[in-house]
Amino acid sequence: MSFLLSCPNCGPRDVNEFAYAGEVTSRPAERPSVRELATYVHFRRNVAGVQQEWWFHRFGCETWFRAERDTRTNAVLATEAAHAEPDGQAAPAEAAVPDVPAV
Amino acid sequence: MRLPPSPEERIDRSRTVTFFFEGEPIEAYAGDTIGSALFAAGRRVFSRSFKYHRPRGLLCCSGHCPNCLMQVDGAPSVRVCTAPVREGTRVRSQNVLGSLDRDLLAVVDKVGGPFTPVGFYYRTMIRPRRAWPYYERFLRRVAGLGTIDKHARRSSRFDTEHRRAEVLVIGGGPSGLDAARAAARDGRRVVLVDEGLALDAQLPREDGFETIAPARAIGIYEGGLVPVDAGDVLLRFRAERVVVASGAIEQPLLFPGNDLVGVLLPSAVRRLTRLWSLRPGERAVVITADDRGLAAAEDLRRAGTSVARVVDLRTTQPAQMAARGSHGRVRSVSVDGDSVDCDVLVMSGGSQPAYSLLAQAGARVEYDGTRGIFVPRDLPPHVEAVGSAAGEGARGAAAVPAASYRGTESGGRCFVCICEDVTDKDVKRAIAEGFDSIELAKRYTTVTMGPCQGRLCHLPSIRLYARETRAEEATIGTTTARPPWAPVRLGLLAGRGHEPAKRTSLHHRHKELGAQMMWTGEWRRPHSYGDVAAEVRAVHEGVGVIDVSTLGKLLVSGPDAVSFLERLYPNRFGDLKPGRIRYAVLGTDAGRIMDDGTIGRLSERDFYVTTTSTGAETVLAWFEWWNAVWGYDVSVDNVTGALAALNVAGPRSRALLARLTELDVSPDGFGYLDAREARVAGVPCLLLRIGFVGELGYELHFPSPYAEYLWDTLLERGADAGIRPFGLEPQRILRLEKAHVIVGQDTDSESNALDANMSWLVKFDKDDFVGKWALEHVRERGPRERLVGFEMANGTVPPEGGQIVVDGLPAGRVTSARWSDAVGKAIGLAWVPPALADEDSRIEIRVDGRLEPALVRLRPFFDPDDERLRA
Amino acid sequence: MSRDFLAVELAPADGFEPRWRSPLERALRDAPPGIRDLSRTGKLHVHGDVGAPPGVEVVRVAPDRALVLCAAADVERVRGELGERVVDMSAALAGLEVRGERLMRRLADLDLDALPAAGAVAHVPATVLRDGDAFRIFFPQEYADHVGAVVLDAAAGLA
Amino acid sequence: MRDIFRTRRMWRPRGELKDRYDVVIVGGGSHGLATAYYLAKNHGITNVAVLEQSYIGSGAAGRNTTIVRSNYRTPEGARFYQRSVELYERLSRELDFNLLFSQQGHLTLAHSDRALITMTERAEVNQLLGIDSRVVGPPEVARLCPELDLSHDVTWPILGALYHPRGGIIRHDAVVWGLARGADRGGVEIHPYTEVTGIERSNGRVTGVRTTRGDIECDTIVSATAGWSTLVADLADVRLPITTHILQAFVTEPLKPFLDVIVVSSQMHVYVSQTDRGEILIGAEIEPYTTYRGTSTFPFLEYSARHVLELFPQLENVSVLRQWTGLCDLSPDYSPILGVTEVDGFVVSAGWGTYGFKAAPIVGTTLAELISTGRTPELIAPFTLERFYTDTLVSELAAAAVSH
Repeated sequence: MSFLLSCPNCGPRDVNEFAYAGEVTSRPAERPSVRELATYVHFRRNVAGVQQEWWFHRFGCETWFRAERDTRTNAVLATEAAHAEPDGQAAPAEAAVPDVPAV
Repeated sequence: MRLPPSPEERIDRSRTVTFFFEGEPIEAYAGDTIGSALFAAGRRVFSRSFKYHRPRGLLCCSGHCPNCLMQVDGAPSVRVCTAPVREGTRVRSQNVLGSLDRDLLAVVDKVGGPFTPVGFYYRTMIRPRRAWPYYERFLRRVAGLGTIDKHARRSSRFDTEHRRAEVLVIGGGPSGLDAARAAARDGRRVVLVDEGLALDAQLPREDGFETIAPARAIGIYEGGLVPVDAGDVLLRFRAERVVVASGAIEQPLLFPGNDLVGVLLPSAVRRLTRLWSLRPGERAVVITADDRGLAAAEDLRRAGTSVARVVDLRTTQPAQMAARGSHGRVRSVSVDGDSVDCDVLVMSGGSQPAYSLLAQAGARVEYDGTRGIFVPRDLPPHVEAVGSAAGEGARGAAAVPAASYRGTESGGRCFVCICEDVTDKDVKRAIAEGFDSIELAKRYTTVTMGPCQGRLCHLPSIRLYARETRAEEATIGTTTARPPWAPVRLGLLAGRGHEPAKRTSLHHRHKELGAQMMWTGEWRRPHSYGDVAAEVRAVHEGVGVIDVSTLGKLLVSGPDAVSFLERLYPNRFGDLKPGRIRYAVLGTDAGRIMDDGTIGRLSERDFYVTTTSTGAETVLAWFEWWNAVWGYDVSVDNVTGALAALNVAGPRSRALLARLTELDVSPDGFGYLDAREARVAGVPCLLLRIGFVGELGYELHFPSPYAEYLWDTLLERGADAGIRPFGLEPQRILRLEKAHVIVGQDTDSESNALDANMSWLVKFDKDDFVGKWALEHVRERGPRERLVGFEMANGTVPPEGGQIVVDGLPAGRVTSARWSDAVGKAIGLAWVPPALADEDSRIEIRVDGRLEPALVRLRPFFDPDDERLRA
Repeated sequence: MSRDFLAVELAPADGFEPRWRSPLERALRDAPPGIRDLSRTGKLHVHGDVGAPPGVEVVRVAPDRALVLCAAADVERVRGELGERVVDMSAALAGLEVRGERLMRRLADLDLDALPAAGAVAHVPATVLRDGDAFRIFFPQEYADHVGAVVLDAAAGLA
Repeated sequence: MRDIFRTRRMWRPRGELKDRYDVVIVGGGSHGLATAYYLAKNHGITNVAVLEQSYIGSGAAGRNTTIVRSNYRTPEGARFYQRSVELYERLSRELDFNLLFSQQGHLTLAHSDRALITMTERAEVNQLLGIDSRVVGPPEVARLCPELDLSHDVTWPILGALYHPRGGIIRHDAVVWGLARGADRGGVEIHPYTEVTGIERSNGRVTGVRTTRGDIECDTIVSATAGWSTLVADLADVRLPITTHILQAFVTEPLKPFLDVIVVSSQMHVYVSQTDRGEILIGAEIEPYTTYRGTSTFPFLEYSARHVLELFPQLENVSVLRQWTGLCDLSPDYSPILGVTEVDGFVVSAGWGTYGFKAAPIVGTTLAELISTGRTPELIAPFTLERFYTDTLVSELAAAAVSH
């Protein structure tokens, strides 16, 4: 794809410079049941609309940031450098960083 | 035969160019296209149609239609009407059995024609089932157009260039030039690209903006990306604003015989007569819905073609109209029963804005009923349309009902789509069969799916469709315009084709030593140096050295380093003393194994983390990701390439090392799982006493620019000890003898540390670590499969990937297997059902279709008590 | 332990004379004029706020991270001056200089008017600096053969 | 033969919606239509409506790259797709409609010894289940596809391949039309341009659907909506572990056929076949980010072209004619989610990733059986939604780099 993402450090770049890591999810605060754990690990909202998501600027500054993107249009409404949430409210997804071909 | 010279003509009569058509030399003038030169040489049939093999001649002379596709210097389907002549070029016809003028497959038109209505192949050759493959083979023989040389290599040079423009103007006609000038006046950085097909107007080179021609925009993609085909260079433009001035495309009329050779669009007349001083024929009829046809009549007269009749559809509405031909060439036209002999028939159904680029960019396309054309609407931001591309001045044949003309004679076919040989009857039949949406009809009839990409058939087919379904064109919708705007060669898209590859600092040394190289992710590594068994033996008996520079290497530093690593890994690190090393496995919150490596503590707050060869970037990103959330005070640096790494292993490795360093390498001074910093042969090294290959050994990590020096020094100074470089294959055997796991080979995306027999490193008493909950659940429910060692009862080496079979069904799999000289057996690792995971359990492994017995082994096959490793 | 094992600039010791070799040495052997090997440049990763000691160039990659460039001989000194959170990346990154905007445009989809910047060059992650018509490119040294080949090939296409 | 010359309607024109159907199928693609067809044919259940938001076959069914094969990694998957291939082999005659199924063989190339291990595993599993599938070396690859570049001075030399002789391509539109005609003749109603906007429930079971053309009562709803699965499931408050991605493909100008076998390289994210029309059809991996925007991208063309020319350098001067995009719904283990959900009467066929089209007939027969008998057929029992809650995944992931 060739839509542009605005990296908080590097500015607008082709999406192929980044690794996508899914929706921002919530890690359980305490030990989850099997079902709760499965929900956290496997289930995403997959909205047709605006979602909060993780991106990693793989070919640039190598930092993580969050983007607000409309999945119907790929319009990126906002990007924001990741900030710490020590209580772990937002958690990395299960998937490893996918293999994206560079531009 | 050329007309007398004119000031307008594009040919240079003082310079001749010779090329070859079907092996025969053809003389042309500089400035000719292959098409104009062939026409000048008397050629009228330029191609044979896709399905019926009907003769086809020049139609548009603008690079739009499929009628002049030929093989040029081996490249299939070149539009010769716009391809400049070059000395020595070899041109051949395509899709012909015999010659263009006598194509044996034309029998399809005579015999097969009536027998091959739209969709016929869906209804035939269903029974008997065995007949279908033969029929299909025949179909595949006659399908397609051009041919390629099956054994050709890449031979052309294509480059890719990244460009930027504030304003990119596509199309150098009057509107495009105006737009470019205006934007340049506003101080914008403007680039104008033009296809150079508007051969009649020389594009002015102007100050104020850059002009690139001939160059064709491939599409307008997301993010303002407009790739441009500039011949042998792909220009990838990033534009802030794109102005589309792509003009309009002349449309054909639908009547029987509308595909005969000699039927021309006005642009063909204009170019043949004016640019190349050619007379299209002797006697012409013009049927037109706009002024273009009238202008063509004028061009014809000036070229000495008599114009027998002009039918202006704006004032005359004939009830009947048909062209009749012989041998595929137009001979007469009858209008309302009045037949006129002619060898040229100019048809002009108006012009349709060339909106494809705009539609691909996201514009909506709407039917304008008053003008009978589709116009672009709701353009996306930063994209605009000017001139006839926007609909200005463009006019279709609104008043002319599509395909309303029935010939008086039978047999004349009216083509809606000349690329795919689709007639009006085909479209009508499709509708009658229930293909009652335009997209379904397109898929069924294949209208618009041919080489013209709908340029000449989209509008007529929709108008015909509307008429037949008694619907308004505006309510029918359109078929989707798909990129690219014009066919673009794979070679140009591919560019130079370099794929990134990683090489260690010793790559060239390995090659010099005759190593067979293999891939490990992006890395190239030596498989072996030619004698696997000897390399294994060297490690067991003397000393060997392997390049392990591909290991990922991360420095994790900071006051929170311990907390950070303890939360990422199931292991504990708080009790790891500086100068000590621990094996560690990284997992996900689903409990799955992600990567493994060793973690050495350099100081209170500094850790040296190694990863698998393919894991460095992933693990680095993983670390950074979690810390983006946790916010620990640590920094992570990827020093993979900064450090080369060698594993010097074997009973004589200590003695060799002692010659090169002042470090105390005695068993007491430098024990198993210790880390030390010292100079080796003068190079500062981090030395790790670890033993993946199972013998006494040292990993030396040191600045990569000294890799060749240290490698050479080791080989030189170790020569008398019999040192041998060893590759990955011997390493695999050595580690398998120790039942050491390779993450990613012995484990997969579903494996967890407990089932993989690594429970000893999982510290459930820690508050939290990534994957803890999942592993707790795994512990509670018990294993579903287990990773175990096995030895074959009879010495056969099973295939890696081979199956453990229970009751005739797959029940587990072999992940590693080798013959071991040291053990004297075929050994391996496998995932087996828990019930078969005990020492001495008998399992059966499928080898070459037979079941071979094996025994489960839970301890290392070689040196089970690690005496050699810890020596 | 001190991380001295990352230090590239060595004095001969213990009777050994370690030989430094550039990762680009082979790849650029037949390089045309205008393409220079800069691999021996001193390169440091700095975390946190970065001052700028004399004689260094600072490329801020992220608010809390920078690539600092200096002469090879100055690495030790600069490392000392930049404080604790510094990693010597001199050996990790290869470097080369190319001349001409056109050549650079065949290597990277970067805005050449907005350098220095980090981005993909020849499909690998890199940091690019500009001095007039000259561009300095620093990238992981394990890609040296690849990047060298791409650069020479691109230059040949323009020759 | 007479049929060639007679113009017969394929299906009845769209009529008015009735107030009530026994079964409402959401999605007029290959799965929805197959389910409708087999409900009528095998079980006599004909009070069925297929609702399609656009024209039939407008989604994944009409955009896929038409490959049919059964050489999967897991026994569950291989067994399931094997049944599907068998059904496909009979389907032309059954539907009396030539689906142009061309079983010319399927070659998955190995460029590394790790890939060879995965292929061996697949071949061994396949052979145990009676599927013709085997690992072949470079000489055999050269015999099967002499046009491939087997030289060693390329980025990714070919070390071997997984060969699956019964793999092939089939005309995707014909499958849709044949099934639609069969369903229509069986009495099922097909309603194109009818979008579902709500799912009515009472006491934990479905009672009806709301559509843009009116409300319908029903006992069973089947969602067979490829990329839109989670949006439809959301209407029933059923969560699916699915993300939606685009998958792209392109065709070249038609060439005289020279390539009979299907060639797949997962390492290079590319697969190549030649259609009966002569076009070279090239597909890739899904894009890694989620999106519902089905626009084609240019980098896809670039890297696919680069990789195709590594395999087939002789295609250098062949031109790309048309590229397109479809939506895929991807499950965590790359296996489908098939059958009942926690809402009674809400049945899904989802999470197919890039494999859905291959499974159309077997999905149709098994879902029809499930609806008719109320029991989950054994063949699809491993693919329930519940498996994600019990951590009993059916992982095709290890073979996932090889998705076609």
